[in-house]
Amino acid sequence: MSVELKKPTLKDYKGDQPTWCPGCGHFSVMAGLQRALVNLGLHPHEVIIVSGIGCSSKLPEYTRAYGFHTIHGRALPVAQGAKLAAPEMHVIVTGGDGDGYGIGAGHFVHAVRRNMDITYLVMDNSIYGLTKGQTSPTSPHNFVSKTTVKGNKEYPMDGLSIALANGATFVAQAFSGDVKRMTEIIEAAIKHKGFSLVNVLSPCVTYNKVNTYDFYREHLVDVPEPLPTREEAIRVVKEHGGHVHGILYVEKRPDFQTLLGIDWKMRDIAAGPMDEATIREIEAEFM
Amino acid sequence: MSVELKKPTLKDYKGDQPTWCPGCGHFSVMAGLQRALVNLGLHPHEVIIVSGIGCSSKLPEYTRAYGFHTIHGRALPVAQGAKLAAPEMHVIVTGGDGDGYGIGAGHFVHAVRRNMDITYLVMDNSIYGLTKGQTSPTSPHNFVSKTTVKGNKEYPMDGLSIALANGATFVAQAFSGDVKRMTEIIEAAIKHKGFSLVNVLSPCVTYNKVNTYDFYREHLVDVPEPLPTREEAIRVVKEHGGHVHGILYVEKRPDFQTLLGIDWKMRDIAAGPMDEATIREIEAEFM
Amino acid sequence: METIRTLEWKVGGQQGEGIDSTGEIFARTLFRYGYYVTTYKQFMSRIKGGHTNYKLRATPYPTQHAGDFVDILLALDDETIPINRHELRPGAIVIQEGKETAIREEDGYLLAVFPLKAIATELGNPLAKNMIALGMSGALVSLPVEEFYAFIEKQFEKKGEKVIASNKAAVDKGYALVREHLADRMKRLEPLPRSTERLYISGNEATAFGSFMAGCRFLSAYPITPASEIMEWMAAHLPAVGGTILQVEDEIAGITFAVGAAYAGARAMTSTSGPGMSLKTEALGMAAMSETPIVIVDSQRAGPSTGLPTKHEQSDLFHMLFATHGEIPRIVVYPSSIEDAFYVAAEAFNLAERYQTPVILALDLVLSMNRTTIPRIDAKRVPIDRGKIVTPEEAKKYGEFIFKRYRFTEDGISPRALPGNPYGVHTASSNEHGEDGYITEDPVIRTKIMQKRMEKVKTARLSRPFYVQDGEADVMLVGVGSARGVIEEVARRLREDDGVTVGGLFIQQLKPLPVEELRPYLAGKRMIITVENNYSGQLLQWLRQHFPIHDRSTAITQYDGNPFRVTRVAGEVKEVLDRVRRAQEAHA
Amino acid sequence: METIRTLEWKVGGQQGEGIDSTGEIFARTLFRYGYYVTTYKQFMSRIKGGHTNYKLRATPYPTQHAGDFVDILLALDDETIPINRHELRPGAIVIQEGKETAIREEDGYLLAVFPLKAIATELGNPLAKNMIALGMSGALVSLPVEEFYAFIEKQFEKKGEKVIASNKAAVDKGYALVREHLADRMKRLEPLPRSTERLYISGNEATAFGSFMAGCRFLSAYPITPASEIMEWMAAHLPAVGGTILQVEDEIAGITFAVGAAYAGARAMTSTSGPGMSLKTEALGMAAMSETPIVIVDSQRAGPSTGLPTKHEQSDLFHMLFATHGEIPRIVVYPSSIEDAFYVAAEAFNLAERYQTPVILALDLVLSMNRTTIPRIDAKRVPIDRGKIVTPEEAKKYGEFIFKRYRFTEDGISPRALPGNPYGVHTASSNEHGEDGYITEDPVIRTKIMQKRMEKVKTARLSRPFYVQDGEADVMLVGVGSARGVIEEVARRLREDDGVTVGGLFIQQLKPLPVEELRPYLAGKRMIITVENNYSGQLLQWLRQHFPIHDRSTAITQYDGNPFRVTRVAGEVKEVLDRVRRAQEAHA
Ligand SMILES: Cc1ncc(C[n+]2csc(CCOP(=O)(O)OP(=O)(O)O)c2C)c(N)n1
Ligand SMILES: Cc1ncc(C[n+]2csc(CCOP(=O)(O)OP(=O)(O)O)c2C)c(N)n1
Ligand code: SF4
Ligand code: SF4
Ligand SMILES: [Mg+2]
Ligand SMILES: [Mg+2]
Repeated sequence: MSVELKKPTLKDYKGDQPTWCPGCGHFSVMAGLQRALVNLGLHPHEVIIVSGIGCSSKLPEYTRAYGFHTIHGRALPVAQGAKLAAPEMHVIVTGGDGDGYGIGAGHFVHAVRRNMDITYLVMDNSIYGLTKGQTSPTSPHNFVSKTTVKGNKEYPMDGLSIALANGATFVAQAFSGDVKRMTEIIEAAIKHKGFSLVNVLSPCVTYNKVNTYDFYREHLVDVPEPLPTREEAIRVVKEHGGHVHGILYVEKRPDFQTLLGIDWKMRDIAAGPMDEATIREIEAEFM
Repeated sequence: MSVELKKPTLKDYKGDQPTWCPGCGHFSVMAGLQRALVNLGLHPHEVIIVSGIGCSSKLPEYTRAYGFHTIHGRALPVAQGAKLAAPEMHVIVTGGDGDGYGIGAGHFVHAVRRNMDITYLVMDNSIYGLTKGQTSPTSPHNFVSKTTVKGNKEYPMDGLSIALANGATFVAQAFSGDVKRMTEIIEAAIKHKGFSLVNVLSPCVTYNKVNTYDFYREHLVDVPEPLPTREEAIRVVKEHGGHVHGILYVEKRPDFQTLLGIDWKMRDIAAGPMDEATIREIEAEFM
Repeated sequence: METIRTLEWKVGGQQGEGIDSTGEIFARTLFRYGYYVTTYKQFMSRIKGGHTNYKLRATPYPTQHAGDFVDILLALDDETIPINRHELRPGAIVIQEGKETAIREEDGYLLAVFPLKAIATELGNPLAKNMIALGMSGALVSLPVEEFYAFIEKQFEKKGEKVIASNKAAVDKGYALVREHLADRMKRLEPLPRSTERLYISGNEATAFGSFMAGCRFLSAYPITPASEIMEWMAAHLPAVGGTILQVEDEIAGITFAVGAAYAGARAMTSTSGPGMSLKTEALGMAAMSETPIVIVDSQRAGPSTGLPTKHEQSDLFHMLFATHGEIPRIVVYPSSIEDAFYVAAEAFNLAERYQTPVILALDLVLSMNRTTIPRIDAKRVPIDRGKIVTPEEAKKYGEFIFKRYRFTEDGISPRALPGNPYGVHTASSNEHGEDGYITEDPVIRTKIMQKRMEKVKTARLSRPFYVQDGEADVMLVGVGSARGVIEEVARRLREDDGVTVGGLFIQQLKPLPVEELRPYLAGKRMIITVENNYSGQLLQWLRQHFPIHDRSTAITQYDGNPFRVTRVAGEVKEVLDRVRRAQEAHA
Repeated sequence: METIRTLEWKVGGQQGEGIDSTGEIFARTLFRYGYYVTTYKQFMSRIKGGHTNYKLRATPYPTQHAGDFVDILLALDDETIPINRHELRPGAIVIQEGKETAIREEDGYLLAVFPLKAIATELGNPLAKNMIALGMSGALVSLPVEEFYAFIEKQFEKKGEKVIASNKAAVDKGYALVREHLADRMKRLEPLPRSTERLYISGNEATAFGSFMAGCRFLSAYPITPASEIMEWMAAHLPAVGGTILQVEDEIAGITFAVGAAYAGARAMTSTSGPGMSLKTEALGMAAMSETPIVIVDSQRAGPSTGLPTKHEQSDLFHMLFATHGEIPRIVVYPSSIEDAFYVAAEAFNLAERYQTPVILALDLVLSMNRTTIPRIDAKRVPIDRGKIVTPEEAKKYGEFIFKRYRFTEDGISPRALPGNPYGVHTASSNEHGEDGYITEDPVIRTKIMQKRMEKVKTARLSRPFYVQDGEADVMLVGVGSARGVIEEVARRLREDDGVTVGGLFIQQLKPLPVEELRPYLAGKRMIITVENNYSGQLLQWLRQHFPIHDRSTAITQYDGNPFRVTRVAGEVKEVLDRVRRAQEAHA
């Protein structure tokens, strides 16, 4: 069927009415993502947005596109499965720090090394928002919440450095207080052919009184250009306690599907029985 | 009860008869561990060895000590729970590359940042041994097995670099072909107060024809002293494609339980009802 | 002035606008005034915005049901009236926030509109509008204003005199408004003898407190509604007694940390709701196979999958009874009241250690989050029995190089040595094993140790495995958890309004089901009606597995996320009874 | 020379010593010789060492049971005789590896000892000792030696002439040894017409092949015994047709990758065994809630927990039927033969897409790993029905900005748009949602969409939801999966030996259970006996939930890791029948 494709606009991407708290950083992430998609000339039906569970993970409900609001921590595997079946779609994964670095940490490290051509936006507010403010994997050391009454004795998870250490081909950090820069970063991430991680510092105005807009405005250090090596990128991240802003590292390398190198036909399943020759060939193995 | 404590010997640590294939690298890991425990003057009843499932994970059955042969991928959380309840015990975790870096990857990254005083020996043979030779997370790129018929298109998991990137306080790599060195490394790991990771290259002689003893003898590069920074350690690991041998990095920092700083009384549960004063105090909250 | 002895009251508004704390203040005030107070909150899975409401029922007798009706409704947003109107009792008063003061009769209720925010702003504290509405509530039932003062003084103690004074002023203003505009509608809530022998507590709090009292000193869990409060309560209380909680990376870690701690000798638990419960399925089997005692709380919410995270349901019964591959000894208990939540939780730890197996403690959102009034706890009812843990002396007697952790014994329960015991060295295992814990594939040992594990729990019993009410009735209403509150009210209503006596059976021990003890109340009855908040009638199906009651049993179900209204259930029960009677007459 | 028409043969030895391939060569040779061959392997959860054995039964008719007895036993290690002796048929021949040639009668069998390794070494190929033993096996039943030659030529084609020659020489030597030492014990296995219309195939292979034929093009899984072969078969075959498998990081990824692929439009599956099945519990709910069609294979092994990884059991029924929090529409199918595994697997994909929900396909270790002889597959029996997938034209007609993915329809099944369809844009969700997929907490919509989801599968049926054999008998033996093979043989034995006819009921569709269709075979019978490899009689419990047959039903169970012996089951059935008869007489 021929489809008249007008240039996509922001209006095309308007989904359900957001229920986020006024001022929540997640609004900006959504704005940045939608703007990036429009800038790239992509239509909603060419995009799949997959999320887990959390305030952040409601994004696919609020952005019109093919979407899957999955379960807590499993956005990455669902997204990768979708990408494998439909390589022509642009697959974006969104979700929170709890979703991605807490319960989802195992999938995260494997997605990184698998290097499929998808983009992962972690909407990192260093808190469990939807469950009302518990400590998260990225909450600072000594952070106080209902579950760490005397302060968090764990050290925060360093998703950026882990990704760099485990072979990620695109690693960046954006900030909800700077939608323009975020849009550029997300655009670059989507254009990158391979797994791209964008950790977005996205303040929770209701439950996190430490990692606020002001806090980040004060602490963020600009990284104007990607750094030359992974080690250098890790060094810079560590040096600034993770408070960096920009595209940290990019490597060009064939993505997973290119390497698999098969003739993708997963969705075209003929409605009739298989051809005789194939059947006979397989049957011969059992004779 | 007073217990006469003779100096522990290797005999004290003899458990069930191993069923590993002759020549399996896991024999050496067990030898190195038992020797280290004896050298440290620890008795079997002062040690808990926790494992997952795999050829490697059978180690606690073959080493007499308190042990828990848990389920696939969950050795680390069981071990951490045990350590929290019984801080005076020495807790060692053993298991395979599949167990620890595959299904267990999420627990791994969190155990690293939690920095509890336990020692984790990954018996890494870059293969799923017990299930008969499938590709593992540490199998080389393009590795051929029944599940990667045309070669593994993922890039291997870099457990050492991930641990370094996520704040591990002791990171080392040993080799089953050098039990003496391994024993020293394991001893240092156990003595380290905090989370210690020892990745042991432990060839599977039955299913992995690439990562063999000879391969490692040829490729391993010695790291005689711990490196000064995490970034430097990661650089060295990456430079040699992971084929390094020695203690890579050590950081002194209070472990999790010290930071929690509570007066540990989890196991002494009085057989009678609680004292009235505590009850009344709590009841007052509900009045 | 009419004197009343019960009150049903509700406040509705937008989430994040203090609706909850408004309700709590009134509830606690009435509680201290001598009433049995039961409350129920309705809220949405979002943080700010969206309608929420808080229902309260004050009665001179204990109950577990927050009531079907509303006498006074505070409507602090526009959605409150449309959403809650059907609950208004004829003659109810609705106080609504609006532009201008206006009092008018609506269809079946009196609507009193006040510009609460403006009035509060005038008083110098726009945040105090809820306090004005509270004052009005108190005035409408002639509650002495000092009752509020006492509360305010305690609540805002740390915030200083100014805050206290401004809140008192707001309450006063509420009283004044009523006297000015609604004097003719005032009633008098009869003062009752005050009691210091009661607690006002939620099911989650009772569960946590009971666990604490039973010596639980370790809890590892992952946040999830409606279970998070258990972990948070424990986080606040455990450190003082040398215990700790850990918020871990996921629910699998939640249960496996607990297994590790229990293996090492702590009384350990994990708490979660449905999605987490599903994730714990594999490790549940490990706990049972390795004979490690842990307690797992499932505070049920509406499923399936993420479902309705803040809504009520009782739909995890099947999962709790049957989930995990292979076959394990498991004990599933389900307190039928908030008071029982305390004692059942405490007992769960004894059962776990006595039978060396996981105990699943079921709750449901209503049971977890509702608060009610219960007698102060009786510490004598919480003895601690750690089961067959052996001392070094005892272990030494066996003289074994490898301690037989899975020793065959008469009752199937093996002596258990804790790590550190010099004579108890052994390996616990999730693989099939012999007495020494080492892997075996021998079919004879396998059969024997499987029997040992499965049969050891057969005699396990809570002190109250079930409650019966009017057990001689030939129609029994059966329920678990918060359904007891509904059934009790339904039975009361049927007796009072229709002169019909129906029995009530509230099962607290679901597995092993005390089949023989239950038989008298199920086997020969004319009709068994389960009352359950799920689609499939899971409790009914479970009973049918044990009793061939298929042709004289049915389920009244509801699965819209809300708890039952007594009116609806009573109506359906009457219909069933009519059907049965007609069928019998047709036969005769 | 006696002519025989059936043969039961076994080879035992240490793991890692080629026992498996020795068995396979003989099995395939007899298969090509015209026999129906069924095999069963027993092995341990370790790689090298430990006893393993390979059982083979060759019959002139199809069967699913590898037989209770052994006519010829090759004992290639010292454990073979003690472990397998009880299976020896009177007059059996045991060929044992030993120091010196010696033939002697033992208690009930003939023991023939040969220094096989020495003889092989003499022949210049010590590895060929198993080939000598095979040659002896062939000679003992007068199999023309050319049968082996043909096989060897094909098998070792790539290894070159020398290897072929040395293997032939070893077989020849075996023939010579028999002629020299055992000539008087030789029999003649009657030649049967050869057929090119049969396959010799395992249940795992049949399942994979069936899935492949049904258009499954994506499989994500994690290795686990006994399911790994399904993934490995697909790994070898899918790329050629533009599909792929992915060995992922764990079983949760296994199912969630498949859900993603299915959402995007591929026919997708995951395969696992018990521990993995438990891990998939949460995501199973997501697949159902989001109405995403996937197929999940559970090849059961002995549990609980890690249990006995290489042993047989049927103990995940409860888990498959009931696990996951909340309530979901699920279809659970369980092929009752290796042939059915092919067709049921193929149909599972149609059911999944037609009903837009997960289908669980149960297997058990015996069904998965045994090989048997089945007719060549009939491609016409594998039509592909992708259900209500809409084209862009169809989707456009709705003219919706947000496509109503969960549209209410008469049959409860909603049109489904695949990503890329320009008019089908929507969000799938694990949260409760309205027709448009967006979150809703509205109780009316919730009730309605819950009913839609749960009721849509009510009419789902496999083409063969069950098989009945002698359905008019008043005693029915009921089984699932590999139990069918046992029950068929038991019925045959009872008929032939005792003149008793018992019925057989082999249920292939466990959920939704076709209750009305099954009623004639269960409701009014004198006795229902389930035959199941688990402790609790899970199938019996499931039937009791639907039929009040409690007082005339029982289960014959075995849970030692091994499949049933026909002899034992036949004996127990007779005991039950006796008990029933005595009870009836006592009543009369
Ligand atoms: C398996 C499971 N566990 C727990 C939950 C409860 N839960 C919902 S959202 C959430 C965490 C949200 O935190 P994050 O991912 O950081 O997102 P945010 O709300 O902060 O944007 C949790 C624990 C769940 N839905 N499922
Ligand atoms: C949940 C679960 N999934 C899968 C398995 C099957 N399994 C057993 S061992 C193993 C992998 C073993 O590999 P590794 O951990 O590297 O240990 P190795 O045998 O190589 O020493 C797997 C997948 C299992 N027992 N449980
Ligand atoms: S709770 Fe926090 S993360 Fe959630 S919507 Fe509100 S501000 Fe955003
Ligand atoms: S299969 Fe490999 S890992 Fe397992 S015991 Fe044998 S050599 Fe060791
Ligand atoms: Mg967050
Ligand atoms: Mg391995």
